[in-house]
Amino acid sequence: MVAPTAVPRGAATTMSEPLIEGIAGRNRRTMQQFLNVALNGLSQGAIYAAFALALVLIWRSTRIINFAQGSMGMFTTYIALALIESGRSYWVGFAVALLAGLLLGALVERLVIRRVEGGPELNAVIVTLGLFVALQALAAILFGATYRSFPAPFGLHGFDVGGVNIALTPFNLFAIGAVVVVMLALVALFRFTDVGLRMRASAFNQEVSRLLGVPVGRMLTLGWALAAMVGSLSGLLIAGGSLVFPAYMDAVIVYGFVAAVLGGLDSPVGAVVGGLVMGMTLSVVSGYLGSELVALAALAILVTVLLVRPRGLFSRTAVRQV
Amino acid sequence: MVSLVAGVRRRLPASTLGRNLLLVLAALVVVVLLLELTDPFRNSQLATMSYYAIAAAGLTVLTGLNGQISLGHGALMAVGAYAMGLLLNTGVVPFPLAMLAAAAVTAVVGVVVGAAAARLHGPYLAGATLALAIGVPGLAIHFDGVFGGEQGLQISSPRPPDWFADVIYFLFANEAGSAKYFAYIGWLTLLAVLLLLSNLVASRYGRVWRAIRDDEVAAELAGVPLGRLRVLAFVVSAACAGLAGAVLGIVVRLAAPSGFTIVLSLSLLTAVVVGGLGSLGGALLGSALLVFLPPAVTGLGMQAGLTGVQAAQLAPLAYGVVLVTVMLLAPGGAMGIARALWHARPRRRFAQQPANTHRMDEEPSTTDATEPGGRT
Amino acid sequence: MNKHIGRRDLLRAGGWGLAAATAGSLFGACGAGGRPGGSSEVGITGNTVKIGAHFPLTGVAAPGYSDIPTGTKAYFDYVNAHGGVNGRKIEYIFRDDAYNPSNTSQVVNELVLQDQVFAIVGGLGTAPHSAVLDFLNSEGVPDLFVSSGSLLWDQPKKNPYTFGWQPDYEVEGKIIGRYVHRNMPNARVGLFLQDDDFGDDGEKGARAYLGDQVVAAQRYVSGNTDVAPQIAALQAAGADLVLGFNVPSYTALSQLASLKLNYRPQWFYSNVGSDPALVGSLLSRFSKGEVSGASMLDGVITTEYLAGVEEADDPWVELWQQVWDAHGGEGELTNFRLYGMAEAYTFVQTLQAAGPDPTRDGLVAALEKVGAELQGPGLAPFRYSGDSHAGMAGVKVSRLAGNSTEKLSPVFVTDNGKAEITEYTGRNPGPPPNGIPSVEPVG
Amino acid sequence: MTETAALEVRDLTASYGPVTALDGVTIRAERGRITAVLGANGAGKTTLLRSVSGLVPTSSGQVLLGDRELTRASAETIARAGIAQVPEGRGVITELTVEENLRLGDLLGTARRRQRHRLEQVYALFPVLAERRRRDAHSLSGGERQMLVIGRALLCAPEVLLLDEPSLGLAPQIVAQIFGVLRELVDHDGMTVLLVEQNARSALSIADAGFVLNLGRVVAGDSAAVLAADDDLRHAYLGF
Repeated sequence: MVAPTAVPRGAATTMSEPLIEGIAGRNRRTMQQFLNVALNGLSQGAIYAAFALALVLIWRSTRIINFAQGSMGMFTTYIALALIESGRSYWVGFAVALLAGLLLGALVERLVIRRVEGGPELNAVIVTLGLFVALQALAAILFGATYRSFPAPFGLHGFDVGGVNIALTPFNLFAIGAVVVVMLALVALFRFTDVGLRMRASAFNQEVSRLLGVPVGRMLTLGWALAAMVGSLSGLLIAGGSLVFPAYMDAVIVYGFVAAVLGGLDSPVGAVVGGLVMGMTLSVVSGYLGSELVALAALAILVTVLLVRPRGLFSRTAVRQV
Repeated sequence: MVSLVAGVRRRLPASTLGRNLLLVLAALVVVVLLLELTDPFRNSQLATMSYYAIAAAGLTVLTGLNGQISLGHGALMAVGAYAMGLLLNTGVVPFPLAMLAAAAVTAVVGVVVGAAAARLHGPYLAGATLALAIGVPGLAIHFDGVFGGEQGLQISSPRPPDWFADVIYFLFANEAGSAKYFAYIGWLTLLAVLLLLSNLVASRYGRVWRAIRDDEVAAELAGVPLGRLRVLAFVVSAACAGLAGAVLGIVVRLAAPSGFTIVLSLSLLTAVVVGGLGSLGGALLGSALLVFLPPAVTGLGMQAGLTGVQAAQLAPLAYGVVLVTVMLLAPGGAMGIARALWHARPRRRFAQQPANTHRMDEEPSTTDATEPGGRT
Repeated sequence: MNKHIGRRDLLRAGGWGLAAATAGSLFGACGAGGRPGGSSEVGITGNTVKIGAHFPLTGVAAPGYSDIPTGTKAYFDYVNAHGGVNGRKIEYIFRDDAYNPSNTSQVVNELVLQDQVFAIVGGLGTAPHSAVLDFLNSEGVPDLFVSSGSLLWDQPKKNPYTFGWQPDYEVEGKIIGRYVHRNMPNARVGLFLQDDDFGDDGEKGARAYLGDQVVAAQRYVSGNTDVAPQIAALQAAGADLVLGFNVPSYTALSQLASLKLNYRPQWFYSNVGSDPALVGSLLSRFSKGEVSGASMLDGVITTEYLAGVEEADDPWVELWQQVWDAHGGEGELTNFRLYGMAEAYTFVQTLQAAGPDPTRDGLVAALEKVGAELQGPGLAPFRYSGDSHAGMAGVKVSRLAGNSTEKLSPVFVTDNGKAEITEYTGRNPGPPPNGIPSVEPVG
Repeated sequence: MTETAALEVRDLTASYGPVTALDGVTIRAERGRITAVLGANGAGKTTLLRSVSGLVPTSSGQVLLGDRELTRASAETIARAGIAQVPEGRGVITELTVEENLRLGDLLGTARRRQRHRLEQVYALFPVLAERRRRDAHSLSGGERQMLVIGRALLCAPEVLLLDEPSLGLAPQIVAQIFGVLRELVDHDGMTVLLVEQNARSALSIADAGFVLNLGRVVAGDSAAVLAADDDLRHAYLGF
């Protein structure tokens, strides 16, 4: 028999731990666990927030929920991956993916969505679902259905502050920062610029907007293009330092949607807060109740919000039919 | 003249029932011929088609007739399949009773889901039911003691009884395997569902559901209890999904979370949309597509030189493309196209009626004004 | 979900002239449910034998598993190019079930009733394959080498046509548990489990020896890629050795989560999850030098039952590489493909054992008869007999070091339940020179 | 009626499917005048306005703004060319605030300071809007909404203002206030107004000229005084 050289690292110090540290040690670890789970939820939440922002943007510009958003973001992330794997820098891939998102959003609006806008709500929902399925299959054919790793531009180690682990990596901080910046930019766009105002007007009332000389068609295209760009960003942030495969955005579609509804589909700030709340709640559910209940928890949150406060936490719109 | 019309109207429900019964009898003959003239593999495909069609018929009542979308019907089928499995595995419940019970259990779930769904519209409803589809399978894993967890609940499907084999052999000189037996169970259930639903569609409920779909406000002003009728539509639809799940349980002999993913819900929606929203015939057609399209598309892909792995992706690709294309070019689906062709042929007068009807609502009085014949 | 399989290793002996020789087709009688023209020669012609399989080629389970049938096909093509088996070329049809049992039931119906395959070989996944277990056995279709380590495939009374292939998870769990208990008696063990029979059986096996050494057990559900909450819970429980019964992608995810949590236990992944080539290549691409490839997996302990692609100078791996270069399609040789090839190899052996005129029942009978003595790429022998349809009997424990492995234990073998664990002393003679087995027909 | 009209519609025909809504309609709106288009419900008045502003496609005929031909131009182009329409009833975007609604009127992207100045002018005209500028338009009363849409249309600085039933559902004193503002705009700023009204009596009281539509055709066109004095016309088509 081969000699067991394998005394686990750290085993020597931790073996007697129960005796020395006793209850205090266990309490400290319990606190640390909660901190870890919560902070992990924060970084997951940033991702849901990014996705929710994209949904909010399209909702504000066309009153459509884009169920294809996840597939679109996935697709542009694969474009970035192809560039990075061919030797370009992460940031080239990042920029190209965002631009590709912009273009893809505009194309999808022009070629597909334009024809169902203003029609029955159902038709738009079905069309975006169709796009969702088709794009995912197309990506699998073009890029393959295997796991690929997607690099991150920043580190993936958590911080250690005086013996307390802070379960956030530099890349997580980048993701959270990027989401906050995008949110502020969107708030500014909608609140302070004429373009933003026209986009909102076009969404609420196309006819009146046209009578006021607003180029409604262009506003809708712009709305979709911007939203798809934010969607691409969310795809990149989810992928960063993790695995991608054609269906990697599937869960995010649901969690991002719930986050957007939680915050109020009209509100960028709501989307971000909703995303963070979702991230932390789901992380806690996963860590303390079980990973199989995460989707169910999302359902419970959604139903509660829709029934108790259908306008969401942050929507300004007075009346909303849900 | 007026009284004659009214008389015809009064007799209509009765004749609908009669006509539907006749249709079902005819359909029965067709089904038997279909199952007896095809090989065991086609039999098994038809068995699969039957449960898709049962669920799609229920969904078409909900979505096509009442305008409520559901991306959660896969989860409702799961409820039916698990209920079926648990009942059959007791070994004492005969399968027809188990099927009814599975439908009833799912209908009860439908009351709960429907009550929540009745307050939601369009994208909100879509998102909520999507969350349902993704969340419910987690229950089967959480309570794995009862539901068998991830690897599923094996179901002891009924074996073809001797009399069945004897009858089939006596009438058609065919051997009766389990594929054939399951196909008969599925199709008889399907015919019963279609008969019930088509009567329901033609009934007062059907008309009110359509009214709600077309103009909710007007329906409410006319005193229709919107909420209750919406929930009712959901319950009917859920019962069908439960029944479909029960048939699936028998045919697949397993209920597992991986069998009820969002893909199933989206497939059902595809069937309903492609066949023609709101038409039971369309649901049937769409279900056929779900079963027969993937092998055909994959085969084409292989012939075109794709690898097996790539060709397999063509089926979902085709689903997606078909969904989008149908919505853009022929929102009425296959049945819509068929109907348009049918109407276009014999009577030219109506052929040029433009589809652009919603604009007329904006100045409805114009229509009256230009048709002064109304008074004479 | 239980989409896992395993791989690797070799070495081992045994004479291989053991195959007895008697006429094989005494078992002409048809199984249950006689079908029209239900002769047992379905799928066999004078120069072909047609077999089928179901795999997830689309959907969330496709990554990784969709590679397996490409490996299987490459090896069959290799055999066909060398004249086939008894002059028959092997036609291999694999169809997509998207890991959905309803689809599995459809495609297997298609394979059996439409394509008229002789046997199903290597169908993947516990849940999907459970859906066709009944059907295949009632139709009398040999259902060989299910790609899953579930215990379900070993029920020869109930399912006489179904055979497992890889070591089942319980056997592996037992060997791992005893190894840890003997060699690291003070380790505080945390279990990281896939939430299905893979995790459950593995846990059962491991706990049989570890008992109160286990301080926590955390489960993840396939599809939920955020495992940090689970890893944080193991950390909080004070586990200093984490034993993972998980698939390779979750090995990568658990490593990333532990980076984030600054958690550095000794890792011990069961065979399925420790694919160093795959996990290493996944991890190496993440960030600028911060995670340097397989080095992150340095020191990780695992088990082996096949040699993996990282052991490039292993004679079996050399053979697989040669096969893949000649008959593979796009892409590299991976451990998934290697797994597929190894299954294909065992099938060719079985077909040879069934003699020049194989029947379905003859195939099953031959496997029961000589299965336990088959010499192939597996490190441990199969447990096949009239009373057992269980796959390989054991694994060895080894440690990942750089791009290779370091042996920590001999091959141990055992059986389910209370069976003893013993050391296996046979030696693997390596592949035959032409890469094609030559098993004598059983008589 | 000698000089070029501010807005001229020649022989305009429009249909909804098989139904002809406008059948060769010709009207003129003189510069610096209020011109009323009258007729019963369903006569085609609203269709006429919507055709002029490009919301309803026309099958034949011409629309001229001064010398500029706008037939079949898009609604956006027509709005930018200087025709502002105040649609009936639904013209307020209730989800936006009062001020956001007004800002929408300033479509030429005027520099911020000038925008501010023009906004103040509108607020001066309708002081109640100034009080509610930060409120959602949803909270406004019917009269306030009408003021809002008129104010917004004014911010477009149009050559021609089209008004669809501005008095509908409003209390008489509010109607009087709104009409007063219109009169002032026409008299002092030389704006041209085309007013569609079912309430012929009150429309003719402020209009300079008028046209009467019936079943999509013009049945009369003259100065407001003449129309108001024609008893047959009043009885047959105007209902007062």
